[in-house]
Amino acid sequence: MSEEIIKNIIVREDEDYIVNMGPQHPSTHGVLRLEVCLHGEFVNYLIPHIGYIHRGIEKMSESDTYKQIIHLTDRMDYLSAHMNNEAVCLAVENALGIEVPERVKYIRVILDELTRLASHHLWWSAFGMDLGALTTFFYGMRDREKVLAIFEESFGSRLLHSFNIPGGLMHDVHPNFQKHTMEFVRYFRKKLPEYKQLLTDNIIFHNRTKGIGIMPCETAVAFGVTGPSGRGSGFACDVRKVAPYGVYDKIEFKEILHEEGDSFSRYLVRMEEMEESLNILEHVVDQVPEGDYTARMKPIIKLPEGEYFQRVETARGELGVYIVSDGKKYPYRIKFRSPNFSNLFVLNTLAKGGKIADLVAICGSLDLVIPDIDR
Amino acid sequence: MKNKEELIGFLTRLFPYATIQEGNQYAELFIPADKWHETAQILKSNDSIPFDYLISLTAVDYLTKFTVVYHLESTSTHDFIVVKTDVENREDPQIDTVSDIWITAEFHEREVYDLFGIRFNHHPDLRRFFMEEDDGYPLRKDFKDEINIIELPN
Amino acid sequence: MLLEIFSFSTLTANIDKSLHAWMAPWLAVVTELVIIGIVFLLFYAVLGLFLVYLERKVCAIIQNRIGPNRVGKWGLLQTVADFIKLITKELIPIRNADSFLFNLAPFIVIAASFMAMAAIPFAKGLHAIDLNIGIFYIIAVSSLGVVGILIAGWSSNSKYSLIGAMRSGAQIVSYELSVGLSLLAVVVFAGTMQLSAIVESQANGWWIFKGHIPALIAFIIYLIASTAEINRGPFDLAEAESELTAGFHTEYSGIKFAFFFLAEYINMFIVAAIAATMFFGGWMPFHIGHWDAFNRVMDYIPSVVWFFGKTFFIIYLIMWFKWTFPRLRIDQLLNLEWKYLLPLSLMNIVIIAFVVLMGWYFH
Amino acid sequence: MNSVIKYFTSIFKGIRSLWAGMRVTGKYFVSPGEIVTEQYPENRATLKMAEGFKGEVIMPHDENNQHHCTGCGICELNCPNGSIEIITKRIPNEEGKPERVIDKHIYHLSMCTFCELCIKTCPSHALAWGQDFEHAVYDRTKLTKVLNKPGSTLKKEGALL
Repeated sequence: MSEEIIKNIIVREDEDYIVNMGPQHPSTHGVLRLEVCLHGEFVNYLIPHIGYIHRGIEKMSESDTYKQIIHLTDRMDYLSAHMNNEAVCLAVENALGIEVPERVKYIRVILDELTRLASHHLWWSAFGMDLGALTTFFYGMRDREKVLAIFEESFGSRLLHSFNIPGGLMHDVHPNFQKHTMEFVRYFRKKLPEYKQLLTDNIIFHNRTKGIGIMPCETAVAFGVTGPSGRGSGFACDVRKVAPYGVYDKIEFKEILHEEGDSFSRYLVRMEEMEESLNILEHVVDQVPEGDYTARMKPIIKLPEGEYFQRVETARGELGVYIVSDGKKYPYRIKFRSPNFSNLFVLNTLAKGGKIADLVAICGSLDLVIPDIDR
Repeated sequence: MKNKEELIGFLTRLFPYATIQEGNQYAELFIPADKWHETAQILKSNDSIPFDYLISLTAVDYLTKFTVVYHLESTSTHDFIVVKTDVENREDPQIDTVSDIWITAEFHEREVYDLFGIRFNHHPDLRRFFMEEDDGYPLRKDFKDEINIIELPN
Repeated sequence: MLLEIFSFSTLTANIDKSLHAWMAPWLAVVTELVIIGIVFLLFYAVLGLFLVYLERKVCAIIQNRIGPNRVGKWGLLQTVADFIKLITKELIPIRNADSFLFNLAPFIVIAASFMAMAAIPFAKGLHAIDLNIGIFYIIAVSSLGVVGILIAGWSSNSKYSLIGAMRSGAQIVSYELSVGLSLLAVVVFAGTMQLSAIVESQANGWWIFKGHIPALIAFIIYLIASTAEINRGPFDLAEAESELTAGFHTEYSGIKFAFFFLAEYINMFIVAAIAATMFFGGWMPFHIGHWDAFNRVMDYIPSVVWFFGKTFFIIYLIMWFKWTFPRLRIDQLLNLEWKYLLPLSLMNIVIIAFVVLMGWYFH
Repeated sequence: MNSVIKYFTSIFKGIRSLWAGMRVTGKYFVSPGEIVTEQYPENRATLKMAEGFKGEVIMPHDENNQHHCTGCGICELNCPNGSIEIITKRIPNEEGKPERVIDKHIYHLSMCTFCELCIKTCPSHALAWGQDFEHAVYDRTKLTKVLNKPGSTLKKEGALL
């Protein structure tokens, strides 16, 4: 089986018509360079070149305390900053055996879903723009702005809010947090049908995405493609279901799965995930109990010797944090298994044989965030 | 999903040469480096718990040796194990690639090669990702770079 | 029937007469040509700047924004400022580019759009030249622009440019057919190719109403095909910025880029003006059959207003498309033309010929 | 015949889906609703940042030019980027013994990543967030700030800020 899946073999020839998409190119959404070999309009093969913004977060973390690592994780996948923070916090909390207060768990879930929504807003905006529908960009940004306003009110920053600390939250949320979240849910429920009319039902959009970049489930598993991109191929990889954390085991929600595995089903998964996030928010926002916003923690956190692995579901897939501790206040080794790193390399398999315009549609539907690839 | 004891029992039966630890979270499997490739094949293709999803592949530098760590999950049964192999030779570390078993390993291995300098035998395209060929291997513990790494007094 | 005070023919005739009074005939003709040239040049520049401004405002309103609002009242001078910026910018020379063709290409594009302007009747009697094959001339001339685009793409020695130019070539060559056939519909109705005569033929009702269903189909086909022909809206494959950065004008900078930009907007105006002339009666006011009182009131609105009103309505339609739809792929674009638009317009021509033969349209 | 019907229905379905999209944008064209963009320099007067907005780290001083910073250096230790430097001096107190007080609390805004650890860990709550966000300067050295005002002293009694 595996031989069939491996289509990643690249044969270079001297007369290849190579087009470099990136490091600065509108559709790569960052400093990613794709060496694309074209045959007319068709893509022969494609080699991703990464590392343009490699910052060595893993190396830096080896000389930072666990509290200080948090703010570095923000800068990996900046669109799911909260989930990245949460991964490290959960790893530390599990290692120390700390039970965080219920309030923290609920607020973390709300923030998870809000971050996911904001991230999917940006993805929707950018995906539409990749395909040439420029108005989607502004509609998506308009709605994302509402989420960011909630963030700004509670955490003081809009994108990189290092709001989690091991043991709980940095400080309590704003008193209006729940009210504004509810307002946003009501607002966005009204706006979601517009998304459907503008892009989801559009015939041009269907033509551009249906049957494009088909990724069978085996390919998704073999390449480790997780998150909405993997679930678009029917790969049930939602960490919230597989290995629940926080209060996700107490909440009822659907894991969105589509079997087709093309760009359109990846699109649909994200659209339905937005709806599901709204459902979760609606369900959870009133249940937040009163209480402390942090557990009692020692000022200097030292993990017991050993190895810890924590998985969380970010907006783009499974983030794994692997900590090796030697009992000091710094981790001996920390590794972030970033979802985008795995998601990127399936691109060659998907785009091969398609047109250059399909490459844009596939790249957009995988929803890559480049700093997460490089770390 | 099996519990940890069942899983360990299953793995012991499957790999008698392996050292199996309980680990503080997941079952941990130590495989000798020379047996790693065949073990990986069995892990992927056995019928009862096929570990077909390689979540993460990384290495740890213990100054005397490297340990390559694989986190594996079975998508059908959702069992999760950690597999480790030691690479003793620190001067010229080598280990067999598993990119023919889990394709995603191809890129994770390239990353590990880039950052640790562990060579993966039979890897289809072992080039450096982030750095030039003679830049050194930054995630090794003895890596020194006076210009770019500023040691903070702590 | 029309109020003569709004006719520009008296004005132009007077100018002509006074020039001839104290000049040799050849000198008078040359002077007239120069005047027309200058007037057109000014009109071209102002129109281009205004259309860019209009586009930015329209898309801003659609996107819940304000749009340009810093330079001048409501940002009216924004495009003027942009233009000043563009003419003062460095013209970056491209290594290994064919510099002669590289510099020539923007002029070909702009000349093609300039020539097409000559035949458009802007108002009653306001015509640079009233050719008896006016519509044929416009179709012929406006497709010259693709030569400039192909030259630009080839000569700039960039892979993106070349792909963009090739796409543009394939696109314009195929969409020419539908544009021609859908305009032919009106020619069949009116029985002439002279633009002024076509406008006159709509004195008692515009062709879009008089020709009912076949004319409506022809209009829709024309709108789609002409949008494709000017590389706009959902058909902007030649400069698809998410795939080809900027397509054929990737390597251009400064005023040479501005020429492409300007030509694109003027082409949009020309396309809209032709649609207005052929389907919506050009400068002809809105008349309904024998409602003389109503028609009389309509006549009081100057013909220039009618012409520009209709043109800008169609320009708005084209902008509306552009800011709503995703872009097509190149094979889908050609599919749309060869599998949908062309058969439909051919069928439509046959229907129209039949309708005209039987007289089943409003006279 | 079947394929002909399919051909025409596909055209009509396509046109209908396109019209649905155009209705959305058209609706916003005729009734723009709220304008979402900020008119930045003009709305400076009304632009009020949220209470906890992370603009920059400041050290609040009261009306007597007194602050709470004891110069213990915990913020310096906790800062992941080394953006805080504390320079202390020793001055004799009332009893004549030399006492460590803060001389300069240097804050490098250019290196700050707004992680809030200095503010969170300060035992005497001497630091806080400032709401100023207009940090653009022509000279990078201007981003290095001294947080304690000249001549300020330590406030020993009274409620914590």
